[in-house]
Amino acid sequence: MTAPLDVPGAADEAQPDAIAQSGGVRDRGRSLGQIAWMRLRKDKVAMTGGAFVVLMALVALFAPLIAGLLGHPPNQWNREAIDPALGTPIGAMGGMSGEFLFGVEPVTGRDIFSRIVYGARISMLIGFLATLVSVVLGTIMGIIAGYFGGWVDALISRLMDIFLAFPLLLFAMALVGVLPDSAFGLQDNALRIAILVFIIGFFNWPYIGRIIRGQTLSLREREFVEASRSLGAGNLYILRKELLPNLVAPILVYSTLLIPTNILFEAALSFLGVGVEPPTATWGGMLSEAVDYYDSAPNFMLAPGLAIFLTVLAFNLFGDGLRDALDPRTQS
Amino acid sequence: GGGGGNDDGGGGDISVDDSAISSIVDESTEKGGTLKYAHSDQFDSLDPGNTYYAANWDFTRYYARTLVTYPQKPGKKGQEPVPDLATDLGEVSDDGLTWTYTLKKGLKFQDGSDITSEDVKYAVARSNFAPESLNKGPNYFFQLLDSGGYEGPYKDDNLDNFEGVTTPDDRTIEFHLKKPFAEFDYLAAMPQTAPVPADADTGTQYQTSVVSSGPYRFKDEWTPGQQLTLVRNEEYDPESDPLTRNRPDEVQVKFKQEENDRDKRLLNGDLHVDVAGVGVEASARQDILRNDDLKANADNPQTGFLLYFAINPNVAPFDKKACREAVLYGADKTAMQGAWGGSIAGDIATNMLPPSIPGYKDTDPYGTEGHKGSKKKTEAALEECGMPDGFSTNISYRSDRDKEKKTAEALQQSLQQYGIKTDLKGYPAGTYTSEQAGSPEFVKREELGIIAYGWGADWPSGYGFMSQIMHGDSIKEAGNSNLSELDDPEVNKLLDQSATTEDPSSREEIYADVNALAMESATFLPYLNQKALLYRPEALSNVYFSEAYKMYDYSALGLEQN
Amino acid sequence: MIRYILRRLAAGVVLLLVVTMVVFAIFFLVPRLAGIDSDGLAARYVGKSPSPEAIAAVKERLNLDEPITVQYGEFVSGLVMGTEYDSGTDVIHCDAPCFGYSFKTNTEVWPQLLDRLPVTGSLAIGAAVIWVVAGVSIGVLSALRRGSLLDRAAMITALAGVSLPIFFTGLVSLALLSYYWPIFPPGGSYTAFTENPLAWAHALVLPWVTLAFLYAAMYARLTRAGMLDTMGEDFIRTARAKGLPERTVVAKHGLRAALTPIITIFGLDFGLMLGGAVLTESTFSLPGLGKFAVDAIRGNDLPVVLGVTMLTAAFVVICNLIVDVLYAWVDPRVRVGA
Amino acid sequence: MTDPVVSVSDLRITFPTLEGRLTAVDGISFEVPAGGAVGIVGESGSGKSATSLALMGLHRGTNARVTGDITVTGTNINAASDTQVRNMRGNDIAMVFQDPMSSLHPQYTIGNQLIEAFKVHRPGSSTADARKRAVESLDRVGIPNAAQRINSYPHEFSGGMRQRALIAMGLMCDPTVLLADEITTALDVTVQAQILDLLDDLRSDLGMSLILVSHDLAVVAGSVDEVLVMQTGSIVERGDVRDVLSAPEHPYTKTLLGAVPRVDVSRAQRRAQVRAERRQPVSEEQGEQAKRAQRARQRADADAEAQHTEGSAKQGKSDADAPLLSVRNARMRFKVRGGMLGRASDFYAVDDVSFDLYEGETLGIVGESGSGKSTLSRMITRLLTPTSGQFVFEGKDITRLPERKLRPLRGDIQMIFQNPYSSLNPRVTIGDSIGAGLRVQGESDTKKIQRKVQELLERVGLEASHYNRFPHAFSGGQRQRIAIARALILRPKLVICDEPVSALDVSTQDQVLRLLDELQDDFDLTYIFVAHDLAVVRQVSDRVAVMRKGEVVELDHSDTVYESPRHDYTRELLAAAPVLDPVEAKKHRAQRAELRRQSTAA
Ligand SMILES: Nc1ncnc2c1ncn2[C@@H]1O[C@H](COP(=O)(O)OP(=O)(O)OP(=O)(O)O)[C@@H](O)[C@H]1O
Ligand SMILES: Nc1ncnc2c1ncn2[C@@H]1O[C@H](COP(=O)(O)OP(=O)(O)OP(=O)(O)O)[C@@H](O)[C@H]1O
Ligand SMILES: [Mg+2]
Ligand SMILES: [Mg+2]
Repeated sequence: MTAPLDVPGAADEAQPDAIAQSGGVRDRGRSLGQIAWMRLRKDKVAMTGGAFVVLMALVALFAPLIAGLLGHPPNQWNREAIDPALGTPIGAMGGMSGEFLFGVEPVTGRDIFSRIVYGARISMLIGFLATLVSVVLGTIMGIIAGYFGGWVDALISRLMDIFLAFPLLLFAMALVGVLPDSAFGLQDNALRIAILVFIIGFFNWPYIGRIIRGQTLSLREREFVEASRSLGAGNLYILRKELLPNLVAPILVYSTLLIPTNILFEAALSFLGVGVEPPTATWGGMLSEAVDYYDSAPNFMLAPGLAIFLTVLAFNLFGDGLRDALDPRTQS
Repeated sequence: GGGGGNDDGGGGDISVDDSAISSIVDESTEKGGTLKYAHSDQFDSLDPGNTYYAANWDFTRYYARTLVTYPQKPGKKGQEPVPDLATDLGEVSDDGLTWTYTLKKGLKFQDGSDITSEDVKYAVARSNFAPESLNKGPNYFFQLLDSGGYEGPYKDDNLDNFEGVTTPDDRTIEFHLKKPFAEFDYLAAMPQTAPVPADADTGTQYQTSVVSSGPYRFKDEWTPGQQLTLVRNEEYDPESDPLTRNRPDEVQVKFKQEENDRDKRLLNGDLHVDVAGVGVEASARQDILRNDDLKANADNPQTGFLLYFAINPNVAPFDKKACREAVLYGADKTAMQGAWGGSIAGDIATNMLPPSIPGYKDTDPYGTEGHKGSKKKTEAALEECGMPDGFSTNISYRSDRDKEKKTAEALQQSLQQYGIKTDLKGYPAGTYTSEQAGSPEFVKREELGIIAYGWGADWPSGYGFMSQIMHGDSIKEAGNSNLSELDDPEVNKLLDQSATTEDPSSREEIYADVNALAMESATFLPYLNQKALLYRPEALSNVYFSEAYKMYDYSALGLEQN
Repeated sequence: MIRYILRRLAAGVVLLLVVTMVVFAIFFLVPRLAGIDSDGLAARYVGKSPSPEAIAAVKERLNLDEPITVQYGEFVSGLVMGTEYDSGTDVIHCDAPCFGYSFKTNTEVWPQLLDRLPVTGSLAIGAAVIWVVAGVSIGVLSALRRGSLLDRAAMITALAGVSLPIFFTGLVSLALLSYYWPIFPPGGSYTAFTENPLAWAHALVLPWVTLAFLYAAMYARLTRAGMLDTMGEDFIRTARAKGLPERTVVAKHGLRAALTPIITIFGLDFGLMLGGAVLTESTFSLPGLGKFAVDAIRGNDLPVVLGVTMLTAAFVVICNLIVDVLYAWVDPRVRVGA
Repeated sequence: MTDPVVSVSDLRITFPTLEGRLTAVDGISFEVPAGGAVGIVGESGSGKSATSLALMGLHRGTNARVTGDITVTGTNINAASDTQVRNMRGNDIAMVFQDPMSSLHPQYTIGNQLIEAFKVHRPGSSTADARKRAVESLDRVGIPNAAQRINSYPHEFSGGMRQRALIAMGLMCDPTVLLADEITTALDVTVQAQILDLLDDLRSDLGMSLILVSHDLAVVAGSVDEVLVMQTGSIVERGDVRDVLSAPEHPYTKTLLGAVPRVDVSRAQRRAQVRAERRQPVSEEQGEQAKRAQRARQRADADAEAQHTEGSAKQGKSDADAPLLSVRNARMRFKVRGGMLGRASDFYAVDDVSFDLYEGETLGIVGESGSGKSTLSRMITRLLTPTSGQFVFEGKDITRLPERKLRPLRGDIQMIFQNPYSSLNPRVTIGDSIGAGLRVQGESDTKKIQRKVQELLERVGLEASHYNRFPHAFSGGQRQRIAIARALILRPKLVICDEPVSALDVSTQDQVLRLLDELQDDFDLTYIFVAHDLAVVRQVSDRVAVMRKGEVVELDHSDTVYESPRHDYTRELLAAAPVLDPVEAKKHRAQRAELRRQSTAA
């Protein structure tokens, strides 16, 4: 039951002649990475996505600075911006103004801009770390399953099936509720984030695991593995030096495609109310609070919604571009 | 079509009609029609003996008559019990230990069989003495009745062993108390005294086929979660009833109606009543407050619910009174009111009794100007408590209650400026009282210094309101409601005393004193006397706000017949 | 073939058993490891302010004091043969398949699951039809007109589709098409098909489309990639060389090969969705399994969460089974191998 | 002479690529007379397939640009409408493709695919008719039990059967012209001969015209009247097949002919010829390469000298007559799952094989696909652990040596693999690939490794500066050189070459074979040379083993095997081998027909 996704690198040998003949002269001496980068650079859409990702990463990194320059502290209530009777922002467009770039939250009058900026931290942090967990776990399990085959493979594959048969979101929600409030020397949001990272990462590894397994399975049959063994190489050497370099491309591509999935997952959990503790701003959490004010303060809903959308889109665009760039089949 | 549309400026007049608070709107004697209720989730139980929600108590009056009940009158008069199944209010013995009721003649269940005193006894037995099965209702009878070691009808099917209630004859019921309790009639008004024929009882499943003693009965056997339909009970005799509660031909409840959707349908008349009775959500509130036509059909009564933060003196540094006072003085109550939705959502509370409860006095022991908190007083208190630069503590709240969460954030914000750093700790409402805030051990371990909570009276009296949250005896290991862990001998004594005081006005005095003492302890930060924004669609007749249930009196509702 | 199906069936049952074990462990073992004793666990089932008697009763009914293996055994036997939760004369019968008993609502879980299934089923089936039809046709068109304006537009829309959180698209569509312009009924207004098919469809249009948008996007991308691969295959050239009209080449030769792998993915997606489209149901307040579970989690009604999780897993396993069989049917190569 | 059925004039086909337009076919013209047979020959990439596709109008809708005139049975393909062209396909001109494995749709039965081909051109016909026709057609191409096999799926057919099925599909509508593009490349010699014979029969029976495309001159020799030789998109020589083969004019044709290995040339002859050529560089460019190799060789000789003196003491002790490798009763069993019941059954891929191999000699192993050649090779290198038997290398029993003890010995036995594309790791530089042997055997001095690798690179005819490149930057022939270098880095005594040249085209094949020959001399190597191509094996082997179904049916000096084969199977193989002389080829065909008649009679 391996996911029949189109995987870069799988068709490496599909058109060896075409590469050797048409691209051969030009590509002499360039590594595949360099070629990929050359291709990627030409892909304007992917580069835009990449640029946006970098921008968001910077925003997350320098959130205090940016919010300090352009907004108000993210958790500060600005009740002067709120109509005390209705609890809605004063002024048109949900209180958007030079002072509050994206307007203010109903009830509290908190600066939406600052909260978006700070929310980027949580989203990016959890997105990245959870992906790291998935990728590390998935790669190790996938490569072991694919390389050793037999009962090891059967065991790991069934394990992946089991993971895939679970309603992740429900499970994550239930687990967040079941776990204690402080553990592993962590507390509060640090613990929450750690738990979220772990859960999201842990439940997503089978996706990458299956891909890596499939790749390893086909790589294992390649003659260069036998060649390496006949030179006296051990399993570890083969795994590290022969297989892993071939898996870097899919790992990279699927990481960039998993990050947006994980960002969405975190947002969904926050939306369902099991994200980090308030008043820490998260995009999903903001969106869930905005539901009640869709007509009186549409900006409250649009700002986090678009933030999620654009960030995820940027990651996807970049990941797609990367896949194309690393895929030897895409020639033009 | 709407007036007052786009007044962005704020401060516009937002007061609503409110006429159903003080009078009966659209009084009429017409009968007929289908009255439609909506529930955003589902009833925890429709078993009159197994529920604790005011809405359910209000609603069960359709099919479960009790010994006494509340009259269909607006205002404070509606809080005074009147006999229902009983011929009169309870008759207390001289030692105050025996309360006696006599059933009216000719009362019948829906199957035509007679309602006997035995049925009432059985109802009390099952609802209070079998917590292994029916544990959702209050257990006042269990606490008060002198019942020996009776284990409930499911473990001991000989009802004679239940000595707390005796039935000398088919119409007489005697309650034997361990100690005097002056407000027993209020207990007799609880749905737990609605008669249940022993042979029809199916334990927890009884809610699917309650045997009616009132004007309506279940149309068919009911499955929880499915639509509930009540039809007229032919055996019901309106003559025996002090209330008029049989106006519509049919009563329907639809469950799992999404809140915003429910509100929309309420406003456009598709639905008649939100059965939970807590008012419309934010979005519909905006709609109503911006439209004069809608305002004319809206009421904004106090719900009798007092929202407060308990400050736990067992968590450092709140062991020092001055530190607690710093919080009381530092809190900006207007921000908290804002978090709940402004003045429509409630009036700022200044002490621990809701205004509708007898004994309420308008005092403000920790008052600050405009309720915004006082810099001077806070800093002085901090100085006194020995922490001039502030301290850190935690605020707990119910994570699935958005407004409570917002309020906690508001408190966090206002305390922050004085250096009082707080971390917010959210717990699921489902386990909040049973495991976290309601467990003193947990509170101490997790250092929950400030605990968000809210309280409403089980019956409209000072005792009904305060005993659970202020009496030292009510501190429990789990499921504790006395979150301040107040165990003041004076308070305990006064409360005990009130239970034996028969004169209502002297009871009121006692309640006022308890209130003052509780505030004095500086372990309560009351901030809001909650108000609900209720909407009554045009189609309804005989609408009024019941002070007993703190929502429209469902039993009185009728439909305009065109 | 029969043997193949039987083997897959056996594997499915084993998988389900393991799933029950894992679910069970999470709900009964993890809390214990986290330091909650059987009293605490029982208290969770009772709710509000539990009396010691109530806790004891729940403990008795759920055998919480027994070793976890015994509890698990009881649970599985309840699933297969039904069980009784008794305490005194108040006996609760729970017929097979007994998915547990919710002490919060005093009801068996299974009938409640059955009650919500039609909602989730309506949502899943309707959405699946839309997304498969839309996704596959867009994917095919894009692949055939690779590089064209249509291809670019479709793929950008597809990317947007997978990047938009469902709760956002759902909310925006509700705000616009239900509240601002009241074309569709607002969230939560589900009518059973048997009651009024028209109202049923009318209320489900927005959830269907919202949900289908996400999946259609994914399937369009998958189909496009698959089609691009297949249309480059030698057998397509052979088909053309036979003189077949392009329509036949695409539909009979290209599509069949391209869609085969998508069936597997569909099985998984659809199975999971039958167990509750959590976000969609929450956003549109549809009383389906997903919303049910979310509410149960919020209310700490663990038996319900357990029930939904199990049911979902069962759906996934069953759907996978069907898909495997289907796969063997559409791709003869699998029949011998596997 | 009648009108030509196909006439092509000034055909030019270009493809857009990253570097601009690539001209795959550069203004070629030719004609095919009715009932005539034309062969198109040229090395890989010379534009043969591009031309074939153009004849079918199959470049339509792709980014290829086709100019010039193509007329097939009176219709101008370039000018005709899509519908017209579609109607001609399969009807007037049918094409059989290069790769039988991938040219059939895996999800439809053979019958379905045949019937479809018929019905599309005979809209009125019933399914029963079409089915009858399909059975006939399958029968005609020699599929036994056609009426039943029509319901089989492609994967249930062997490669040869699939190729036949494809031909049957081409014949469904009795086309005027049949276009066969490298239809035998993937097949064994025996099957190849059968298919070619079949085409020949069909042509005379049905009066079709035939266009036979191949990179191997020997394949077309016996089957066509006229031959076109293509090089980089142009026709460099054309003419009657006999003339072209006996008196080639163009130098390219001559090289092509020269490179074709011949069964009838013995190893000694070949060696003599090669040595002579080695001393006398042919062209300027080749000269450069040869000079480089020369220099490298001298260095290597010096090295070897040094080693020799070191090792001579040890060598002196060993018995000169003792075999380097001795294999006794080797067997390899696989469990195969099959049948409806899915029960595993035993299957011997190598069955009781014994032989001795002496230092410095080359043992050739031939046999058709699946006969166990690769399995045997893997057993010798201990990539597979034999089920039973004994392998003694230099007097040491290595049959069951555990991996750890085996590791130091690994360097002595090396392997060169069949597929130069999959035997090199695409993500590892060739320098690292070659150096890996040194590294895993414990060498950690990167400088030293690099120096050794670069020396070796030069020795196999590449440049030291290639060290940091990735395999994708090399052609197939170059890659095989890299693979050879990797095998030699540990200075092995025994090198097993598992079909090292079968993936290469004739000219490259020739170069690689020469290199292997040189290296054997320079490094004192002992070879086991595995191939299915009889001619190649003969050229390099001292002794030859013929394998069939896991057994060695004949093992003798190569000249003996080729000139007086003892086993029937060997004779069959020899008869099937393509020969360059058309007259000879016709003779062989007759001989095969005779053999077949005998076997059917028996
Ligand atoms: N679709 C294409 N796009 C770009 N270049 C192509 C395409 N098809 C073929 N070519 C190039 O055109 C040239 C001729 O290819 P063609 O397939 O006709 O060679 P061939 O003679 O059939 O070779 P072989 O013996 O390997 O089959 C080659 O250089 C090839 O790389
Ligand atoms: N690991 C394996 N498991 C099962 N069968 C195998 C395995 N390896 C090889 N075989 C079978 O053993 C037989 C011999 O295979 P082998 O690869 O040795 O043939 P070969 O002579 O090298 O053929 P070719 O010329 O195609 O390379 C084949 O039928 C093959 O299918
Ligand atoms: Mg070709
Ligand atoms: Mg082989």
